[in-house]
Amino acid sequence: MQVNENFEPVIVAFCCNWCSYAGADLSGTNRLNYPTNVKIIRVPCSCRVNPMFILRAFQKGADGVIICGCHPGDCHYTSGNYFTRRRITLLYSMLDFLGIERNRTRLEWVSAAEGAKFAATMEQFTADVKALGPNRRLEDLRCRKQ
Amino acid sequence: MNKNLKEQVLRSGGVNVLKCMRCGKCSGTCPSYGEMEYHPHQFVYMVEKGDIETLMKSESIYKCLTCFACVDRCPRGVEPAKVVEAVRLAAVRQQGNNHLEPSEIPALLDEDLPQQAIVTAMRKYAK
Amino acid sequence: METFTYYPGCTLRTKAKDLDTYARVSAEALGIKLEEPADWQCCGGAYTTAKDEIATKLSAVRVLNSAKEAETPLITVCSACHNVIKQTEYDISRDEEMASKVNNYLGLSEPYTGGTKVYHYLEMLRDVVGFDKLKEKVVNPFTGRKIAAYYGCLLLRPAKALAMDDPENPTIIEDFIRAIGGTPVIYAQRNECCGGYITMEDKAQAQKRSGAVMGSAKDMGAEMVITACPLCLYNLKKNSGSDLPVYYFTELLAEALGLKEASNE
Amino acid sequence: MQRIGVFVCHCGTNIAATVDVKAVAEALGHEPGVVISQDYQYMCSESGQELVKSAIREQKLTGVVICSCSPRMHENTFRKAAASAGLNPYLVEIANIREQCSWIHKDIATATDKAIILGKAAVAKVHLNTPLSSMESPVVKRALVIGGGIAGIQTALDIAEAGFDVDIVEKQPTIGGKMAQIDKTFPTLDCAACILTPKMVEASQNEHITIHSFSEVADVKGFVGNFTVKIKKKARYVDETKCTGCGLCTEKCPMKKVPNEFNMGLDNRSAVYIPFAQAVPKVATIDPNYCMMLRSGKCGVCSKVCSAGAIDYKQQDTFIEQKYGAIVVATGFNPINLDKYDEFAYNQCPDVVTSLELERLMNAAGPNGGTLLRPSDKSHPHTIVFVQCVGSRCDDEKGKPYCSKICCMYTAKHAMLIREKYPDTEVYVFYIDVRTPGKNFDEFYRRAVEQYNVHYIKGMVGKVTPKSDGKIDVQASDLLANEQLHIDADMVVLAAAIEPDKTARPLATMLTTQMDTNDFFTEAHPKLRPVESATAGIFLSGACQGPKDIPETVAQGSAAAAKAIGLLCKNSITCNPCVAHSDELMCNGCSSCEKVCPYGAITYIDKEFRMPDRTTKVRRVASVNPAVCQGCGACTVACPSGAMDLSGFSNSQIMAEVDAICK
Repeated sequence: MQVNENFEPVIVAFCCNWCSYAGADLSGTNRLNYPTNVKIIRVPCSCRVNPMFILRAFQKGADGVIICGCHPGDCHYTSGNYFTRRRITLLYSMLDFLGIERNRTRLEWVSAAEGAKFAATMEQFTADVKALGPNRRLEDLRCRKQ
Repeated sequence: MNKNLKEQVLRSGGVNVLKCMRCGKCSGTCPSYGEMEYHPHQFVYMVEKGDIETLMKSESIYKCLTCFACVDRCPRGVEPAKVVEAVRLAAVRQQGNNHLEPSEIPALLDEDLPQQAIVTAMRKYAK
Repeated sequence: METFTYYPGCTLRTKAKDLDTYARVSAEALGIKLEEPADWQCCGGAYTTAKDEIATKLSAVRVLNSAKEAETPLITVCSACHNVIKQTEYDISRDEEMASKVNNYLGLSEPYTGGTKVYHYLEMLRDVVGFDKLKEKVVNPFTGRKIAAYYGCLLLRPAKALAMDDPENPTIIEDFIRAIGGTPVIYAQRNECCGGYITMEDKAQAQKRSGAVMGSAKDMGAEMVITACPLCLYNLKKNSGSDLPVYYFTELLAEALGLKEASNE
Repeated sequence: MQRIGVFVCHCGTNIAATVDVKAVAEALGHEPGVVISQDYQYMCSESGQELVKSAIREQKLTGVVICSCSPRMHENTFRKAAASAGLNPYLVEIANIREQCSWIHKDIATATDKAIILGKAAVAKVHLNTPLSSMESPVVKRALVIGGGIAGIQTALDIAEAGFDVDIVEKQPTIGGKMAQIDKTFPTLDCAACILTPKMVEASQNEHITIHSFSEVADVKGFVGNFTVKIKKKARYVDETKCTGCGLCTEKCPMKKVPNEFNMGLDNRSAVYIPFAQAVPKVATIDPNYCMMLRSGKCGVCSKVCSAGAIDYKQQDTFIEQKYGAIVVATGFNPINLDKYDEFAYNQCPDVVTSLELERLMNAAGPNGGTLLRPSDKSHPHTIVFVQCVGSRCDDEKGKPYCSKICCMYTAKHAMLIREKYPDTEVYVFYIDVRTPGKNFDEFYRRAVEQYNVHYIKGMVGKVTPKSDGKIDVQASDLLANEQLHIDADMVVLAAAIEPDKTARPLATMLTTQMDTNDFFTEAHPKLRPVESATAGIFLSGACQGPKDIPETVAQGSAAAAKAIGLLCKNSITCNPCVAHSDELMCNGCSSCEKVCPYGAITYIDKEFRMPDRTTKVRRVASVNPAVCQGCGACTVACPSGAMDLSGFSNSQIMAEVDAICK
């Protein structure tokens, strides 16, 4: 597979307020570099992420979407991340059914203490999405900004 | 310190010697302690330091019974017996360094000795 | 009748015929069919834990594979074989690198990556026959006899791979002793190495270790010691300097089941 | 028409060094609705805030975007500033261009681009922000303390001191916990009972304190300031109000062979029992597992001898329900089970004991009346070996990964007490490290070595072999002498690791508080909020949060009380306004949202709706209790009809951010 070196993917990261957003802050505090492609949207809990948001991001031209939540058992709201896990599993089935690469969507558990993991995860995910190339199948060309 | 040797021993032993907290329980439980010049905890520490040639030259490597008492009782999961074995292998794999030659065996036999003892010895002391 | 692939190992064919013979007659009486594969080889006696030792593990993988092909569990009675085979099974089912190297050597029709259930004869008595069932079949109970179980190192450790019993407080042989009507003697050295491994290298050490084991058993009032390992038996008898008799557990089993005389005819 | 102000902070050079702040302000100034876009050196400073405030007033702003550090840092600061200038605080959005931009990137051009996109997303979101107002929720002026050990007692006494009612729930028949079992305390060697029992009495006599002994928390509902707790009072077959604690029943009870848990099973008690002489409440309890009357209906001796008529064989478990404003968890610890470590022969030899068992063996109220005798043959031990770190500091498969913290000190105490009382007894302590970071702690340990001649040996015991003559062979390594020792001991004492009580995990689930992998409760912040859990209104006291000695436990107990008092002092508390709400016209009453709500905040009501044809129709629709909702948003995704939405993080707001980022 050919990787376009100049391709800079657009990556949307949904981070829960209690663990992963704090983990992202921590990687900043520790000055751990990760690609600028990643832009974070803060949500109270990973279970706030409606699969619709993910599809919307792809429609609008995102090349990758990553959802980060607290580790299983550590959810601030007790069970939110379990819902997320099930919903994303279902979303994968739907993406498979539609023929969309499931590797463009990822779910990761990052705690507030895992700044290094957050940075490493974003680094890896950006590299993976880069290898996949631009998202063409789901992008709605009418949405593309000229 | 021989870095290659250390790397070889760590790779072949598959042990993370850095997990050791220096409690000495391996040496406290070792049934061969009295026969060894270097004791299980020293094997772990000396491999960590990279001082492996000293261990390879010592008779201690042939005194370990591989009974795994240190492996099962180590609080940190260090597995010292595997370190000893890795060092021993590093020694017997050197050219002409077999600790036991087949020609020596007949002299060591007695009528009841199970051949299990012979195959075990060959496996442990020779390449 | 449950069928097992039976791996006797080298020593059971020669110096430890008792261990083998009594195991076979007893199994038959207990409704267990032991089928020996045609082309087994010696397991090597000691498991090499080194990650870069592949050739020494092949014969164990071969026998594991023949049990897999026969679609039966694998059973061993010699502690050393058991230890080697269980450790091999443990590692090959977890260590992909080892599995791929082993299979490159062996070139089996289908690669072996673990899956054979490995039993020690004692585990078969416990988990398949059941000690309660065994007790019912005993005709010559060892009533009042104080019997010390000697596990040694091979039956129990490394506990992760062997997974037979609690390595520090095992009960399987004691339960066996109770099933054949005897009284088990608990002594702390029962799970310490007898030094048999080193008997060719350092007789003095083997004497010291076996002496400690037998001394501890006698000290706690044992009349006899039983074991599953030919090397332990040899070492405890020959090197310990103790007058306590040492037997294979299968010999007591056959005697309890009333099969000992018959099998010696 | 929106009038939005954008304020870009330099944060000294923290942001400005990697992000061209002027370019960011310039770019965001062209966004729709933005009427003012400024940058400033320190936006969070007094003058920076003034800049925001005056802009709100002069420009009549309807929304504010601050491009600065993480909202976790200063969101509140800017919300307050906005509120003081007359703008609803929830019309402020933060774009995190420090932690999530300037600090992680090095290239100015790309970092500036990213900062602009983050700013645009915040502007897009603030367009859709709505003014939110916090609800006030009343605070029930009563606290619950779960666990009646020294931690719980201290917390309860301090809360009561402030004049608030407080209930202690203790699962054992008496309060006192582990400290009641301890003989002497380090480093002062004062008698534990002498300092604990007065506190127990004080707790029982305090008019503000109610003790529910032999009780358990069965259910917890509600939220900070307004918890509803169901307490199960287990049947003790004795009427607490009638029993005088005379103890006649325990004397006459014919069933005397019950292992006495207070003495760690080292002696026996009767089936009807009072755990120890100073028990609070001093009330008998019948053990249904051993009582012959309860098991077979034959006996009834205790009932006959009780002049108060307190025995009630028909007693049942009862439940009480009570409302609390604050809950303090003080569930404490237990030594671990030692089955996995039988190389030390704990299961094989009665003379191998745990440290807590040794406390009882040495205690005047213990099985031997305070004379240290071997459990096996009641003989006086002449050689005692202590083994440290049994099950502590292990890798995860072997035991507990943490240091149990108290063992070094109590072992020094035991060693010293034994040498003091029985100078003919040799004491060996095998240690890996001696950890004594505490006031007068190292001095104490040195005294054991120098003054009492306790043999401290660096090394670990590897094998303990009981022998037929009653001696115990202890095989160990002496690392400094580089030799393997064999000690002919009479007793071996194991410093077993401590672990949180088994009741802690189900309790954490009920309380929706977090625990670490070792089942210790997690504090809200490891340094700055050590006695609060992350769940508002739940506080932590004592060893349930991590291993602690008595002084630390008491300090934390008082700290937890102070936090609880701080909450109980308030008449009401402000709730988070970012909660879910349902559009009744879209709701089809399917119950999907109710099923996923972890707080039970959603109920269904039958509501009358006017239909287009002027008829009315009663429909079942979801209704969110904003005081109970914590704002996780699980329901918003579960809702199939899109009726459920979350204030502050609405579907349209998040989509607007997505759009802004993807453009």
